[in-house]
Amino acid sequence: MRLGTLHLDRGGQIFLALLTLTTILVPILNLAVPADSPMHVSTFTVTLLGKYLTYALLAIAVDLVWGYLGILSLGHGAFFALGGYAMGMYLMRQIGDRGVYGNPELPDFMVFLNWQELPWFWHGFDMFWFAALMVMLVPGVLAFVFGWLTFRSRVTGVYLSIITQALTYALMLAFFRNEMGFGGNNGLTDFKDLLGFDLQSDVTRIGLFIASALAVAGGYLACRTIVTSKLGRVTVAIRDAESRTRFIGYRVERFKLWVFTFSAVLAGIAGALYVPQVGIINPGEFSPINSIEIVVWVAIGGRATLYGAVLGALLVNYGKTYLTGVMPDAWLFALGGLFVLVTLFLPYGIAGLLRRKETTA
Amino acid sequence: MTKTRFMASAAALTAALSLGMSSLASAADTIKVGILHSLSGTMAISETTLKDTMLMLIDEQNKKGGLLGKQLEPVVVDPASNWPLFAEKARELLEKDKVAAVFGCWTSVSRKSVLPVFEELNGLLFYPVQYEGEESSKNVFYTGAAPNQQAIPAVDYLMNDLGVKRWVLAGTDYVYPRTTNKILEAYLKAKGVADADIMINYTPFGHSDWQSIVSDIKKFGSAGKKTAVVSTINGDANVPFYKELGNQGISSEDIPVVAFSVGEEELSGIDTKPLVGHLAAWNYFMSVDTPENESFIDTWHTFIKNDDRVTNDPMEAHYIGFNLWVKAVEKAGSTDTDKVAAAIIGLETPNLTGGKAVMLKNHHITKPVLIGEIQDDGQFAVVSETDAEVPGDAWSDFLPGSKDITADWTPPISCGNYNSVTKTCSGQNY
Amino acid sequence: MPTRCLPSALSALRLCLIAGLTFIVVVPLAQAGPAELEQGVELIQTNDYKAVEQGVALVAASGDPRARDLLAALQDSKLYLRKEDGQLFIGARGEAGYDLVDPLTETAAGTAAKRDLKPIRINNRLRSQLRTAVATLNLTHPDASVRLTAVNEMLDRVDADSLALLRDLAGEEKNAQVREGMTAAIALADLQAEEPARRIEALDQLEGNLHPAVQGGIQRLLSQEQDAEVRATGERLLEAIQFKRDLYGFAETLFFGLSLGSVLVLAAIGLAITFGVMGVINMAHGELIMLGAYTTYIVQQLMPGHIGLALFLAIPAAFVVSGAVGILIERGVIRFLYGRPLETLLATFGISLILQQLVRTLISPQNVPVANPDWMSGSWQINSVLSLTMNRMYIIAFCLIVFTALYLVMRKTQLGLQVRAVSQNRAMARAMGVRSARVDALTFGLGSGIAGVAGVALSQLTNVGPNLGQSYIIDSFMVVVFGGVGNLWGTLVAGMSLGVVNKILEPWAGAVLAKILVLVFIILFIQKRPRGLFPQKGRAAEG
Amino acid sequence: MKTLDNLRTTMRRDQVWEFMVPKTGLELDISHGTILYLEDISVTFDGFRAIDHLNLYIDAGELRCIIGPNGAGKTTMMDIITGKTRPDTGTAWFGQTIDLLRLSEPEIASVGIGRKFQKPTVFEHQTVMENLELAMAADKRVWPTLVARLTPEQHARIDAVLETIGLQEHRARRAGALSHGQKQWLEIGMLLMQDPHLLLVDEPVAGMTHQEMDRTAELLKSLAGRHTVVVVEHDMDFVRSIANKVTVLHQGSVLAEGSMDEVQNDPRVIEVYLGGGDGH
Repeated sequence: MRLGTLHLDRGGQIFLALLTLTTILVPILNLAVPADSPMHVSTFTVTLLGKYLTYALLAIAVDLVWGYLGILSLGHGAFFALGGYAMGMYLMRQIGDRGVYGNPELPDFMVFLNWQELPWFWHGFDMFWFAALMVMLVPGVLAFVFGWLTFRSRVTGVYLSIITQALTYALMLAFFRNEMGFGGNNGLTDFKDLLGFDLQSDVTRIGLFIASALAVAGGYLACRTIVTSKLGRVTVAIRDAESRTRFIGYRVERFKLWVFTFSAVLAGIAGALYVPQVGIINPGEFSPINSIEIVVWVAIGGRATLYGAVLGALLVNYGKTYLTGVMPDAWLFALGGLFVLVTLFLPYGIAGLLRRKETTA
Repeated sequence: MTKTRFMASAAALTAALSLGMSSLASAADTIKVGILHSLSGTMAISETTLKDTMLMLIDEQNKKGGLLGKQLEPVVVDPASNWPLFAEKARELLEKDKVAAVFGCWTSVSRKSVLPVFEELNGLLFYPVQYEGEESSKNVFYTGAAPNQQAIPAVDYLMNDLGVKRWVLAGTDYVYPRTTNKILEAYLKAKGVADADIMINYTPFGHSDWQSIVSDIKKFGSAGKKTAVVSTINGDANVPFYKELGNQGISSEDIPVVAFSVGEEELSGIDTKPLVGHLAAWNYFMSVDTPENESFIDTWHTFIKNDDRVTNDPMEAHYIGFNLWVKAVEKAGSTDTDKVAAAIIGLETPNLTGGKAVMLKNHHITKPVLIGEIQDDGQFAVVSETDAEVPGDAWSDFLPGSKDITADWTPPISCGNYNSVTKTCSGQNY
Repeated sequence: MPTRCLPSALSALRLCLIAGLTFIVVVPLAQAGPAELEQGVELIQTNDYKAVEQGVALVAASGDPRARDLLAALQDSKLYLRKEDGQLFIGARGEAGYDLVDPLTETAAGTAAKRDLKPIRINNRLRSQLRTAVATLNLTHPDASVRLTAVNEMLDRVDADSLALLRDLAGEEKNAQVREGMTAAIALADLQAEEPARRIEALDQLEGNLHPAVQGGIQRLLSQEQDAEVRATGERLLEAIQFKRDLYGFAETLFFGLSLGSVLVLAAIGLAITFGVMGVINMAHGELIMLGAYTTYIVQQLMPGHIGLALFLAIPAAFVVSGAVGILIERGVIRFLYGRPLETLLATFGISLILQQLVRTLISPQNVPVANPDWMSGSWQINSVLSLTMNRMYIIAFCLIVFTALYLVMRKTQLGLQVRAVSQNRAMARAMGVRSARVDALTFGLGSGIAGVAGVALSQLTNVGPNLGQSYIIDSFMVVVFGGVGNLWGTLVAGMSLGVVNKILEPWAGAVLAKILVLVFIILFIQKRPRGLFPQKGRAAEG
Repeated sequence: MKTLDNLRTTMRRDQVWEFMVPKTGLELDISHGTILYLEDISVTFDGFRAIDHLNLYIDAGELRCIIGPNGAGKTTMMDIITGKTRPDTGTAWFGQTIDLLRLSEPEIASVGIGRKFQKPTVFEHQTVMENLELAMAADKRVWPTLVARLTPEQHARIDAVLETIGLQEHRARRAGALSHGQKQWLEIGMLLMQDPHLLLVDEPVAGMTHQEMDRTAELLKSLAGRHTVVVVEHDMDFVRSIANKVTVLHQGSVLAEGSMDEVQNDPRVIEVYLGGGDGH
């Protein structure tokens, strides 16, 4: 079946080949090559690449619902952040009594704000399996409930986009509240270790990088499996002519619901891998602008290609890293200009450009 | 396009990516100084000025011949008011650019975000903004005010000089106002203020519709006792807040507001009419009349080429922090983090208000506390001032969780969170 | 924390001595005299808070006709010391620097530049003292309205001297309102009387008076009152006051809601055109509002001293600036994207980043000050409890005017007809001879221009800075979608109702939770009505 | 007042969220020989009465043509049968047991009613083959769809339909690239793949050449008997060539019913329809 999945997917083949290559080379170049060698890849780069990969997974999740199902979600950042928070809570519990106040029961920010006991929703997060389950369950259930209401009411188009935005906005405001018990504006930070591995050691970072690469590859293959199956053809049918699909007997709501939920779970996993690599999760991740940015990555890379989404996420984020360092005062001009130019001259994104070249060759 | 050419261009792209990221060998004849302030996004309003201040200080130092015979070279990056990006940029500065010290951050969350990076890579961060305390890191030097250097003296002034009996603690809902208000609440209660005479209110960031809250404050203030507002409202939300106060007819004589986040820079963006007479507590005001301050303002005006630009408290904090770092490097004869960190403790440098700033063992500094009234030209008139500099207290005595904790970075303790009862040091990351 | 009493110790000792001596000498003298005035002026000249305080007391007690002007000038920070000779003048900003008037001789004393003058600084304690002093002096002012303000000012700060004065004046006062105020002030003072009967009498006189000072006074009385009858009367009165206050409080909440609603409507109404009618997901809408606000700032900079006029001129100017930028965006980018509505999101998001950074680079990354004209500040006092702030009333009115104008444009003009035709069926409209390209550009320009006009209004309420647009864009989309895309009425009703709901929720849920609840409400509402409050029939703008 | 109306609709007690409405039994029962009952149906759009007390019965296995001038309510009737529009009053039963008004579109499709739209709507980004595969009668729930693979029988079935509609050559082409007539056939093919009891065909020959028209007529005639076919059409020649029973709609209700000749000679029909212009 795997063969069928990647059959005729030149972009995907190249992407997975490059990903495999990077996943093998980067750890070697980081750990085995001495630091003063020009071939050495610094831990900074490793962490950066790991972060980009989680963004890539997030972009794949968005591309699945936008490119193949026609749902423009302006709230996928919410699922990403929820996955991140679930992981963050696990990491907070791992600190144990090594916090600055040395309190074995409560995370620092709770001691700080005079909480007397651990809120009920924090229980269980000291176990990795539970946290890992929550990473998928919390975004999944939210997406399911939200989708169940919304798709059955046949909310479509911009209305759907705007209420997904309302969802993430409401969550952002809620998580900003210190009463919520998630650390308010500061969020969760000062993590120490994950499954017993010190988060600051190079080996752990490499491990997280590899985990992210595997997650991206897995996510890519899973999405690819979906879009090449009959299910994928149904989703494209829904995207192109929703009511026609209904008239030939498909329960459009259910298709939308399950694919949307799956996409939210992927986003949650991406968030969970993101948090230990950047070392902080805070309500800013829920900000509607972040979610819009994800859509922008997908559009830049090329909608409905999956590998295009990956390309877009990597390119825009690398551009951001590079430009904020090189031209801190003017990088927004460059980034904004890039968005405008891509829209105007590359309607199918960068993947579209590659594909066109390919077909004309 | 053939397959090989396609593969080739893909490979070239990857190569370009990795080339851009791999560290370039840094020139050895300069000392690099990192500047980590947001130049875009929501915090650019406040932080851009600090970037310029740092560029000016470095420029001045270079005119004096640099440091250890080398020129200083600023490395400016833009973390874009995005907290995870702060951590990434901090790592970039330390690992890629190999800067000797970083001056930066404004919000608490940005500092929390970069803290693990500085501890892991053993860098130096000078943090110039007043904050909630409850922290002392081996790698961070806090040149802004701790709560005991701002909030408590301000409340003392209101209580003793203005006879305030009823208190509104209004703040933006994040950790600095929360902590400050917790401390103040405990302090006020210790002074015999009843629960019913304290009103606490939190609003979200950038809150712009203050009608209901100001109306509540007005009602709270009409109970026949002198009332004051202690405001930890952050940045942007202040303008509509003060405008609403003015519009609802609350003058500074009726209900004075003392703010901890409103300085000259913020006032320069406001029509100050409705604010006249309200108070602010800082460790520096532009209006303070000392030769050091005059020359600082002149240098600033020349550097920024605009005589209308104001100076403010965090700028002074950078001025102090930078001078202390320069002295420490000179004393240590090296920019090595551990040597500088050891050398800097106990060093002193003149501040801009005629006193001295001393770097304490807990990585905080001594500061005078000034209470100023806002004038209609956007400046502050000092109405009260502490007798001597107040040493910064990393751990508040008024919070139950931290009253036993102290910070001391000199041997034998060498710990930021030392519990003086259990004699243990917890939560260290290095 | 021990505090130092004086900011500069330079001449403190000498000043304290002078002040102390004069005080001892002068205070016992009951009758007025120019000598007191002169001594007071001398003390004020020291520019030292404690001394100035004593000086003000002397001047106020002097009864000299010159005292009022002098104190009023001090209150308004118009009193200056000339640096070269330390002489005291009343200064008014003139064409060539400051025109000086000698407060003692009341004659003009030439002009001086600002740097040659040093203002007499005052603090809150002085302000409070000055207010009472000026109010007391104003009680005898020939103008009834000045007397009324004066009596309201001093309602809860009547001391023994002014009480006597008030009793004298109340009998002779012709103006009913002023007399009422004076009676209330006397009654308030009488609440501290020895005999319970007089306290009850005073309470009776205060019945129905909603002034906060009255409530405060009664509360103060009740907190220490022993006499049962007085207590009962006081509590009854307080209850009645409370009931009325609640009633007016609700009216106030409603007003707050409407004014928040009109801000939302103003911010959203331009989007109702660009997004609602044209289907462009215009992420740069917020930045067009921001440009309008910056235009206000620039117009004000260009004509200093004419704040109000500048504001009026800023309205067309902002319309033109934002409109022109809008047309530029439409011609340069969006026209290539019709039929691909989601891609307009990407392009306009890029444009919004560019516009923000442009403002940071060209003007300043800091906020800029936009002045409010005097007629915009203050409030309309309906009674002592309910006062409607002027700027909010102007905003509501302005919002309605803008809405009506836009509605008329869309309904009654050729352009409006063509806009509706193009939005409903582009091909058909073109076949009928409508130049759709021109209509598109003009429509987008119109929507953008309206956004600019909204920026002028917002500049009077909030910060003007590069982030201004960001804070309104999300809310704007919510309002347009909640109201029903493509429907102007929907935008109006949606904005107003969201504003009112928010404000009703706010007192018991808090500002943050209220906003969250409103968002959840929108999400649920869209489930029930997937096309918003006023669904567009037929070909609605669909993504 | 529009506002008031809107408010009233929101508040109506019988308007609950769709998913809360209970479903009825879904087994088709045509023991009485009639497959579709439409009784006393009325629909109003913004004050315009599109369907006015319509009564219509279709027998199992027949091929019925429905004609009528523009605005007679033909398409609206189709919308009601397929669940796209809900009538204000009246009942619509499929066989003896299935109440169409309580089912959603996919449910109606799955009980065996297929529809071809007036404007051909095929999935333009997918191939002809994929279009047919999508329409094929199969388990159309989410999970079975994910793991579905074409069996040899299903391949054979698709091939058969391709042959019926004459698109064997184009099986791998994107549907969007087909000509107008080909799209019409593809859509009919998709209908066939659904294997419905009742086919609703809206203007199948609009924009077709005479040759194509003849083939379409053949196709439809061959379907009758095994399926029940309802054709809405304007083209009188075409109607004459296929129908044995014709229903004339006018202003939302049935004006006349009978064979083509009977109908054509009905004075009321001549008055409102044929009399108004050329029959062709």
